[in-house]
Amino acid sequence: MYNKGTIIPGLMLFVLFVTFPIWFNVFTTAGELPKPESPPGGEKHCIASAEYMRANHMQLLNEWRDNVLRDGNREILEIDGVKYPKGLQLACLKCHSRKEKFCDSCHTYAAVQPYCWDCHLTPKEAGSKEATH
Amino acid sequence: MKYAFSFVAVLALVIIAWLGSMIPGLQYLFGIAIPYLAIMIFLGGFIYRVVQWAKSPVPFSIPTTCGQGKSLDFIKQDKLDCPTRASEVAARMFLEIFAFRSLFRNTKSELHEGPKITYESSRWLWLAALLFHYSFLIIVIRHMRLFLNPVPQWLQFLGFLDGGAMLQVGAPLLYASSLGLLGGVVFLFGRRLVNRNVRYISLANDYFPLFLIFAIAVTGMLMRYFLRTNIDIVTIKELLVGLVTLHPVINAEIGSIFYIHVFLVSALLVYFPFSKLMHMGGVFMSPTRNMPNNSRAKRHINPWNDPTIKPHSYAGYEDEFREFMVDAGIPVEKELPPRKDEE
Amino acid sequence: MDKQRRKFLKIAGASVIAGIGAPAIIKLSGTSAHASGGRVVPAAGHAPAVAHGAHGEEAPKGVRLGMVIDMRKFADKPELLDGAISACIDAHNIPQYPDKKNEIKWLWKAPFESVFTDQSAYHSSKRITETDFAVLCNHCDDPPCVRACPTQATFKSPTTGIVAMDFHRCIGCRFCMAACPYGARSFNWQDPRPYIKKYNKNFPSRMKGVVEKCNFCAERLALGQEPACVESCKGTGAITFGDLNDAKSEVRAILDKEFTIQRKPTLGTKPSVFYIV
Amino acid sequence: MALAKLEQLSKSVVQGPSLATGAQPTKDWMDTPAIFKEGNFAYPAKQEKVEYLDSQDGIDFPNARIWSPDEDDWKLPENWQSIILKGLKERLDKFRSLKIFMDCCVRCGACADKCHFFLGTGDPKNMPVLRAELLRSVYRNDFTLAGKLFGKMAGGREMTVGVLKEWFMYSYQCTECRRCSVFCPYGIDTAEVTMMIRELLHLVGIGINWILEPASNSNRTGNHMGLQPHTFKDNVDFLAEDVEALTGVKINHSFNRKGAEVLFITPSADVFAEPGLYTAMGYLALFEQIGLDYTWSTYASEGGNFGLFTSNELMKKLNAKMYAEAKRLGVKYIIGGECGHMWRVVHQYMDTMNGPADFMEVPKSPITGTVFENAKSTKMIHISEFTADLIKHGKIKFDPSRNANVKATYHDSCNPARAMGLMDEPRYILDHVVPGWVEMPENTIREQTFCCGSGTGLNTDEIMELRMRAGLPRANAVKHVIDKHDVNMLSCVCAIDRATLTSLMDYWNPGCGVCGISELVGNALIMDNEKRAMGYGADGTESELPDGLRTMV
Amino acid sequence: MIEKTLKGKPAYWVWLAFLGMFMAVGAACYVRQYNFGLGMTGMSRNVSWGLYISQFTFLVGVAAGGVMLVLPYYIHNYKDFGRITILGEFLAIAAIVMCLLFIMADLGQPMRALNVVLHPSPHSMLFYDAIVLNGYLFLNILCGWVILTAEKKQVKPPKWIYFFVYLSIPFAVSIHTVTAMLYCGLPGRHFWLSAIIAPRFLASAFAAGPALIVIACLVLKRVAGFDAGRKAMNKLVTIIIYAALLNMFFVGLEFFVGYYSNIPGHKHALQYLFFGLEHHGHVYNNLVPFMWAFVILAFGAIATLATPAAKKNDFVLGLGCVALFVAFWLDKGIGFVLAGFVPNPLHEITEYVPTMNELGITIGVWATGFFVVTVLYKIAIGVEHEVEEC
Repeated sequence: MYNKGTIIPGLMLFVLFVTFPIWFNVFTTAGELPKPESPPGGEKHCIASAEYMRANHMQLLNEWRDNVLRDGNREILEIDGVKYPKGLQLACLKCHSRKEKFCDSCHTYAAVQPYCWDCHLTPKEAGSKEATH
Repeated sequence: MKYAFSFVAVLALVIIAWLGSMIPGLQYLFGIAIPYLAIMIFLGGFIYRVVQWAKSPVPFSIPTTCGQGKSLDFIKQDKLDCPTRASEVAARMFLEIFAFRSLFRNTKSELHEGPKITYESSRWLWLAALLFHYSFLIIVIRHMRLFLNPVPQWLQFLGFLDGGAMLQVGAPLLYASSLGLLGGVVFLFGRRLVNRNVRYISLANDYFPLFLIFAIAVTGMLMRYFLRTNIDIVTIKELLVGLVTLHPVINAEIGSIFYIHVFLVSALLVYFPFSKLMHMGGVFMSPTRNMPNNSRAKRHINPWNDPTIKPHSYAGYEDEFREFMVDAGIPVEKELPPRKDEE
Repeated sequence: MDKQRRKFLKIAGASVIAGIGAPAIIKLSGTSAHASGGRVVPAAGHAPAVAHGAHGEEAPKGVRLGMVIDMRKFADKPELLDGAISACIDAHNIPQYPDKKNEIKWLWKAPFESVFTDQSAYHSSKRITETDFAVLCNHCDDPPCVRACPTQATFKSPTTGIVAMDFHRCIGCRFCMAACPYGARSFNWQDPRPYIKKYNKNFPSRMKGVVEKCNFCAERLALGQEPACVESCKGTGAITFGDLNDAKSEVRAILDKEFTIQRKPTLGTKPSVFYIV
Repeated sequence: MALAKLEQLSKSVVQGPSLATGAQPTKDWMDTPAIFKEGNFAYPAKQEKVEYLDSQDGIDFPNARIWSPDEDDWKLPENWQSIILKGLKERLDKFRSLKIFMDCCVRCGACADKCHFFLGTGDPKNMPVLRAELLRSVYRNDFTLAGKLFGKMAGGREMTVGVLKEWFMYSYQCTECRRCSVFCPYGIDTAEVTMMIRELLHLVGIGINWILEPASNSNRTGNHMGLQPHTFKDNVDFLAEDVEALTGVKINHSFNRKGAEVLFITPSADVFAEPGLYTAMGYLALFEQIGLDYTWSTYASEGGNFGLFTSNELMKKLNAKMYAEAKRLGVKYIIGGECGHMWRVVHQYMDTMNGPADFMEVPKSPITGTVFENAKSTKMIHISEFTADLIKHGKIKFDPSRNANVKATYHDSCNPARAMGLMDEPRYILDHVVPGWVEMPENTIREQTFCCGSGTGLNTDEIMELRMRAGLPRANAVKHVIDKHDVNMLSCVCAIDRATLTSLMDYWNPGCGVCGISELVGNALIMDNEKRAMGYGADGTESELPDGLRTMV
Repeated sequence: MIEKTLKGKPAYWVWLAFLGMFMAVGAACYVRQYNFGLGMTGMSRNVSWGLYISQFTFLVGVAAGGVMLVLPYYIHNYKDFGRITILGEFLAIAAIVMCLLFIMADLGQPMRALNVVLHPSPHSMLFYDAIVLNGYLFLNILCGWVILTAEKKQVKPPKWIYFFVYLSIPFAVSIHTVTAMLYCGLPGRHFWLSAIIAPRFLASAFAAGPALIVIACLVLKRVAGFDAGRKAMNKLVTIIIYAALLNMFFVGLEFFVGYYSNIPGHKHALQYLFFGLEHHGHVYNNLVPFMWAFVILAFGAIATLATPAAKKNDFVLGLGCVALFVAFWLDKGIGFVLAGFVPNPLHEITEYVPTMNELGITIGVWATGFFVVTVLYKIAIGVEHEVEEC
């Protein structure tokens, strides 16, 4: 083999780059699997199955958003006797009242930064300015 | 019909993964075993190919000089196109690899009546190639968020730049790089069909990677935006982090589209070292680009130089022509033997 | 059921969802003209309402929510308007900036000469010149802001006639602000949250870079409540809210009875807010 | 075959159905055989020349025989396939460039319309990528996993006589000019591929006479022309006399003189054929004026090296004479004349093959004292470097008006431009020796220069139409400046160019001459004690002869 | 041809670096604005468009001005414009790039800009503006590039390109007409609600655009050895004078309508611009000096350009054109947009003063425009030189 001096370091760099995730996870304290907190209020049912919500909640919220804002379709869903007005703040956060322990746990894990929170208030935020008045 | 064959081949891969992933138990094959195998073949194959290349020496210094070389003080050297120092070579290689500088020079020739031949700059290929490769790179890096836990800050920022900063479209957000990759692949494929010259030289193994990468991009986008049944990013990341920490687990049902995507990527990884895709490694090792043009100033060594090859010797030459040389007054090493009649 | 709902049902499994569609009622105060079902139903079956002669409008179609503001009541009790404004602010998480530059206003006060720039205040009574008028989006029947918007982020709701904003789609070009002849629109020049005094946890705030304005409390209407300002003036008759296209509605009854004026009627925007001066 | 009339060829190039003019071939290239007709191939090497070369130490030219490309049976040795495959294997192991170039091509097509052969003939296999594919298809079939598994689907193809014939046809329709390499994103150099194919063909006794005969001449007599020492000397002497007749200055030159400071080597064409002669006269005048202590050699009387077009071993053997002679004569360094492929060999191969030349000194101009650091290992400098340095230091004086009847343009010869980086030195000289000169269009000069169309031993008359077609891009660029600026002289620094461009100009641009830079130097040079020959112009007034060095012959 | 931008004299690089510095400042300012919001600017609830949109409006005119070369050259076969038509087309490209950058800078949610395409709104003038601006940009790039390429190859341009050349003429008119329609279709903004806006925009565009081209030619003559020819210059000056006079005439008409009709709404903005507007005892007159400078410079420039000296003396010619360009910039690039917001719909007055950050972005965009035009002109001049020399 010729030009070992450049080719071997080059190959090593390449292998390091490709295997970056392996040694990254070796040298960092790998984070835990996210455990989204169940609703503190003990609610057991959501508007759809957990599997469905995990995969599709963002699209459902988008759909709701258009329903509510654009189509004026603000029907309140009633499922198993529980009423759910369409809306992130109105429906989801009522049960999942701790965004930090619910939404964020997975979003952080998967490095997703939804811009929902630019407008929508978490119960914690909402609470922060309730007491002052 | 070379592209039809490649298309069918990719389609077959999709169907294999689709059907396979639906057979209970085979998820482990498609989600764990094949990816492991693929990455090992990729790395092993890549190293093997590079080492194979490296086993052959570069016997001669053959840089393509694309500018004025270093000579006299008052002649300005083109340090990028005719480098003499290692740093200049590095700069040339950097621009070659990261800016596709040679392709930037591309021209298009036309024959006109006369005859008259004209040349115009033609940079669509350069642009599309940049778009394609950089989109691909960004996509690969971006996927690291699914392998790294915790996700480093810079990676999150990249995701933000790619997904949110440019276009806030849809949920989940549309990535600019997805569009870039698709656009690039479609252009490169269209070019193979439309450009006469390229169409004629294209082989099935030129179409295959294009279809494969197209299929990878499309399945990825389908999975992200449309076919979300059983696509829970947490489960998927759990599997992928498991893969890189060598404790792979599949804890929940994952949609077929994921297995198809992963299988296609595995196919690409396996295909890579044994195909023209190795240009990724080869571009670093092309002797016409990575050598300094200093062969008169510094002797380049050829390991198999054969010292036994000697010139037709001067002695032999003089022996043959000595008489004429002496007659013509050309100095000789050995004088002519005294002529017989003079004896 | 609309298509998306059906899709949703299909995905989630019908068994999970039961008894939908019950209680979303828009109950407009005093009337129940269209208070059934899950949505605001056009006032079908009613005889075409008498054209609001003075303003020469076309024969109405569908619902057109509107408002009559009786300034006489506010003149008598100025704190009533303050209450309405603060109810509005509380309901919608409207930030309160110290400087005029950044102001976000949905419902606010302004003098007669500012509100009715086409009317002369020359030698008007003190009651006119010294009373603060309530100003808000006119929810025009032919809104220039909707015409101007390049993304349909502001649009006229086909079911209620409300000129609504979709904050998610607004690109912040502020064309609507230039187009609105009533100065009813505000822009979020910065993140409003630090300036929101009190949060209504059932309503979002806005992000920087989008335009906002009065929405006739569409979110409250959906729950069968009255707009916040209307509710805060309840019983005084200062603000009457209802369907302008419904001949039997309370607003129409007042409009039939009283002399009302609209802001800048010459511009042809057909405001849905009427004032009794 | 008679050469087509200009009008016919002009039409054919632009309108003839070819890939370059927009006709898409219906048949796949793998299914299109090479068909040989009189006129589209160079004659095969004479048996005795091949046998002579085979008899020399260190080089192999087996399978000498009488054969002809236009016959079906090429009389190949029995085991020709295994010879070729073994040869390919050997070369893959010896040349990393070959491996890389076989593996990395993505067939992007950037090279396609860069080749002068493709532009002139429109033959798809003259696209550099496809020319390389001729070899690559065999490589893939026999040396790669994908090819072994998938064969034709992976672009592989078996080594057949048909393939061999294609190799012969298209490796001799490539002048190894490297223009494609400039544009290739991986720097794939078709010249390297062509060299390998030609080497492989020689293994089975396939070569052309126009290369092997000069090569064998060069080996035996020292130069391509086969000039024996006394003839060579006589020719130079004649040129010296001509210079004296023109300038009135006696030229002092010597041959095989031991102890000279400098050995001067130039392509033998310069002392033998027009218009190279005038360039040689330019050297003589220049060296005389500056009083250079130099000698010619009859043993190393050839700068050119047809081994470059044949095989590595032959190249090395022929080239070795230069250092051998320098050592024998005990010179301090070597100056090389104007030549293209000679300089590719000197610049990129000589030191590696036959160095180190530690018996010489780093070249240092005795006139200006400039040390040529760029040649400190090879110890050989280009006449243009040497002359430019003299001009820069004001050591020679010119009267550019002596070149008043010359309106020049400059042709970058492929090898100095793309394998050496010699571009601005000749231009610098031109700036000083002619009253004015112009550049050809920018896509046809410097690193993008077009080949004369007849390099690498293809300047043989039996393929004249092919040469004229291949030279068209160059000729066309010259025509552009002729039309626009009344150019009448195409200057260059290459002996093959001086020969081939003359034919090319006579065909495409009659009236345009070809010259070496040193000819223009000699013309304009003001010599000490000179007494220029005078003549009478059309108006009867006496003046210096307008044609300079050319007048006398 | 892009490669021509990579080789140049030191002065070229120094100039580009100089511009690059401002571009960097602009970019830094933009990052601040992006993070904080448009509150970084001097704009307010009442003056909701400021420097960005007014620069945009003016630059649309500069872009449209290029048609004053295209039209005579391609339709009337006026050969003297042969050498400079490409300059007009390339100037248009740079101007539109600046327009688009200013619009992006002005958006509250720039990352949603694509919504204009995703949710097309045929009733919005901004939608049409997006179409015609991008269309005109595309047409100029296409036509400029194809024709310059043909020139470089020294062959006739392909015939199909003339379709696009002719198409670019109505597009040039439409970019400025549609931009005028952004304003003149808004009820309740009296100053803008005038049918003369579009013609006035076009008139000022056809003066300011060519004036900039004349300036560019004079600069190129000094730094790049490119001579556009006196005849072409003089023809351009004639066009400029007529267009400038028309613009001044239209401005005068606005005064007539406002003051003769004596309708307050029609007078307010003019009053505010030229004399100061009194409201609740305070006189608002921020823009008065600018507007008088506009009037003086405009008439001064017209007079200067009309003198015989302008036909002979480059300095006088340049002075006249610079004065005219500045004058119309003051008019359209400052006064027109800002005055539309005074008084506001509630007849209150808020004055607008740009912030430093806003100025930084504005200068950055202008520098980008100059950068683009420099680079494009480098290509065009390079090709012209190449064609002449070899």
